[in-house]
Amino acid sequence: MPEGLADIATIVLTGIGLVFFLAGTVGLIRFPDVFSRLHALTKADNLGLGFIVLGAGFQADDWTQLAKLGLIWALALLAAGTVAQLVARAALRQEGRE
Amino acid sequence: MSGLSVLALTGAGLIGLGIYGLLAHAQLLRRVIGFNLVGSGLFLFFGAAGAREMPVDPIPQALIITGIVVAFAASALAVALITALARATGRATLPEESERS
Amino acid sequence: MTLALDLGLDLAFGALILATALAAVAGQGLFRAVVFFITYGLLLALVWARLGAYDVALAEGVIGAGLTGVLLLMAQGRLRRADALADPPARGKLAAALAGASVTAALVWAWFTLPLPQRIDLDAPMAASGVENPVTAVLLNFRAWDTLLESIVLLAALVGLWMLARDAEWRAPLGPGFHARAGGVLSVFGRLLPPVGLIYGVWLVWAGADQTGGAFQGGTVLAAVILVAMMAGLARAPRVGAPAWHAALAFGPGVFLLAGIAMIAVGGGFLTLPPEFAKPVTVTIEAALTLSIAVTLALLVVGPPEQQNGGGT
Amino acid sequence: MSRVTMKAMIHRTVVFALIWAVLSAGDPAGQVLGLIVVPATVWLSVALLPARNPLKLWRLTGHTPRFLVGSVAGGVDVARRAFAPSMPLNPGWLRVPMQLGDGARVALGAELSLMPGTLAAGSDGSVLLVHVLDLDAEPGRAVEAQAAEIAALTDPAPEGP
Amino acid sequence: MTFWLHLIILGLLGSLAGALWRVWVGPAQADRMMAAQLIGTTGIGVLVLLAVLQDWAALTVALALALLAAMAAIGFVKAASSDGAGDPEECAPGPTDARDGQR
Repeated sequence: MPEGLADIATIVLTGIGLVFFLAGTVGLIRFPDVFSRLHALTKADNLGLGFIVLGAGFQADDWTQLAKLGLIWALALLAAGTVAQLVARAALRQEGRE
Repeated sequence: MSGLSVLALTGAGLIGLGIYGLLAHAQLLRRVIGFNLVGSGLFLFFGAAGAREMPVDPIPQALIITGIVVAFAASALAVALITALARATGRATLPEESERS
Repeated sequence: MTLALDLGLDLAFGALILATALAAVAGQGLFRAVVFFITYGLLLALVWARLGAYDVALAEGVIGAGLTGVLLLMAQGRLRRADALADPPARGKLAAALAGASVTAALVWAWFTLPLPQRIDLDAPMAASGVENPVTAVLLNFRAWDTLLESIVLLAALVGLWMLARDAEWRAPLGPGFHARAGGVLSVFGRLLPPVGLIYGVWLVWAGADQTGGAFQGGTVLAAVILVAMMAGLARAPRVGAPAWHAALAFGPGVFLLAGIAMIAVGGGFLTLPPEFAKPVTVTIEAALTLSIAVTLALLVVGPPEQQNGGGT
Repeated sequence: MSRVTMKAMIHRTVVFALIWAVLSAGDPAGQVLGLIVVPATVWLSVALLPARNPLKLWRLTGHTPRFLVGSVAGGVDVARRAFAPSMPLNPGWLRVPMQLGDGARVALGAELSLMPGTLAAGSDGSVLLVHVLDLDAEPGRAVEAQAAEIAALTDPAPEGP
Repeated sequence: MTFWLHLIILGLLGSLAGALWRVWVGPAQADRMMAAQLIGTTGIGVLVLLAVLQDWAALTVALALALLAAMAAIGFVKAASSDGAGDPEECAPGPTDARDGQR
C-alpha cells in the first residue's frame, strides 16, 4: 500500500514541521534579547518550512511539483541567511533606539 | 454560516476599520494605511461575492487585480506628497489638524 | 468533522486579518502600524489563495506585502529624518468609530439580504479568446478598455509623482540614491536574486495565458526584482529625462493602443479581438505591458528625483 | 573569454535551464521561449556576478549534506532551548578574522546563521561578527571549521581585484 | 489526510498569532521586523499545504513569496540606515560589545 505509506510520511513530516514553527515562535517570545530571538527565528523556521515542504512532496503528482517545492525552500533559505545578517547588523546599530 | 460569509464579513469589518483610521488619525501616513484597508476590504467583500459559486468568477478577480495595482499607484503618489510636505514644513500632518490638536 | 475544521480555518483567517488591521489603525507608533500593515498584506494573500483566486493572491502578495511594505518603511524612515514622525493620538474616536461601524453594518446587511447577481456566462466567449486563463481573457480581451486606461493611469501617477520634485533637483537621479557596501551581504544578495526573479517573472507572463499568472502578476514580480537590484546598489536609478526609460514606460500602453487600432483594420473594431488573432495579439500586448508595468511600479517606489546626500557615513 | 568564465557560464546555463524546465513543465512552446530566456538570464547573472573563483562541484556535493545536517542540528538546538523551562542561554559576540573573499564570507555568514548556536551580523572590514547563543560551547572552533570548509569549496585561484 | 492538513494549517496560524504578539510589544524595531519575517515564512508554509489541499497552483504564489521574502527586511535596513538609502554594513558595528569581543 504505497499510497498509505506516502500519507503516513506526509502526516509525520508536516507534524515535525509544525513543531519547529512553534519552537521558533516560542523562542521569539521567550528569548531575552534581540539577537537570541533572531537565532530562534532563522533556524527553527526554515527547518520547519523544510519539513512541511518535504511532507507536501510526498503528495506531489509529478517531478515538476517536487522541483518547485525544492526551489521554494532554497529561495527561503537564501532569504533567511540574508535577512538574519542584515537585521542583526541593523539591530546592532540601532540598539537602544526607539 | 459558511466560510465564505466569514470572509465577506471580514471584508466588511476591514472597510469599517479603514474608515476609522482615515478619520481618526492626523498622521498622514496612517491615513494612507486606512485608505488601503478600505480598498482591500472592498476587494475581499467583492471577491467573496464572486466565489459563491465554483469555480471562482474570473470577472471580479480581473477587476480586483487592476484595483490592487491602481491602489498601489495612488498610495505611492500619496506617500510622495506626504514626504514632500514633511520636507517643506517638518510636519506630516495637515496644518489645520495640528492647530486643533 | 472536516467541514467544521474548514469553517474553523476561515474563522481563523478572518480573526487574524481583523486583528492585524485593528493593530495597524489602533496602536500608537508609526513603525508598528507599518509592520502590521505588511503582515496584513501577507495574510490577505493567503486568504485569496484560500478562496482559489490565485491570480489575486499573487498580485496581493507581491504588491501588498512586498512593494507597499518597502514604500511605507522608506517613507517612515524619511519622516523620522525630517523630524515629522509625530503621531498625535487619534481624535474624534467616537465619531470615526460610529462612521466605520455603520458602513460595516450596512455591508453585513447587504451580504445577507441582497440577491445573488446573475453570473455572466463566459463559456462561449472563452472559446474565442484564444487563452485558457479566464482572468487573462477578461483583462486583455473582454474588458480591454479598462486595462488600457489603467496602464495610462499608472503612467499618470508616475508623472504626478515626478512633479513633486523641487526645481533645483529636477535633473538629479530618481530616489534617494541607494548605495550599499561593495561585497557586503546586501550587495551579494542583490547579485544572486535578479536572475532567478527574471526567469520567474517571464514565466509568469508566458504561463498567464493558460494558468495562474499574467502581465500584472509578472510585472509586479519584475518590478520587485528591479527594486532589489537598485536597493542593493547594483542598478543606478535613472534621471527623469532618460530616453530608454521613457521608451520602457510608454511601450506597453503604446503597443496596446496600436494593437487596438490594428483590430479595426482587420475588421474587429477598436480593441475587439477577432478569434483568429486573439491569442497572438493577447500575448504581444501582455509582453509589452509587462515591461511597462514593471518599470512604472519600480519607479513609483523609488520616488521623485532628489539631491543625493552623499554615500554612507 | 577566460576559461573560468566559460566554466561558470556552463554551470549557470544548466541551473537556469533546469529552473525554466521545471516551471514550463515540458511544454514545447515553452522550450522555444526558454532558448531566449535562459541565455538572457545567464548574461544577467554573469554581468551581476562575474566568475572569479570557480566552485569545485564535487566538494559542493560533499558539503551540502553536511550543511543540511548542521541546519537540522541548529533547529533542534534552538527548539530545545526554547522549550526548556530553564532556557539555557549564555549569549555573546565573537569577532572572527577572515581570509575569505567577499562572496564566500557572505555565504559563510548565511550558513552560520542556520547552524547551531551561531548568527552572523555581517562583517566589519574582513572581520566577521558572530553572535553566539552559548559562549560555553566553544563556538569559535565550529566557526573556524565552517570557514575552512567554505574556503575549500573554491579553487585557490588568485583573487581578482 | 484532509483533516490532518487542516489541523496543521490551524497550528501554523496559531504560531503566526504568537509572532503577531511580538510585533505588538517590540520593543526594538528589529524585533517587530523579524516577527514579520517569521510570519512571511509561516505564510509560505501555509501556501504549500493549501497547494496539497486545494490546487497545486498555490505553489506559484508560494514561489513568489519565497522569491521576495527578503524585500520588506531590505526596505527596513535601508530606512534604518543613516541617510535612508544605505546599508548597515557600511558603518562600524555601533555602540556595542561586538567591538571589544565578549559581553
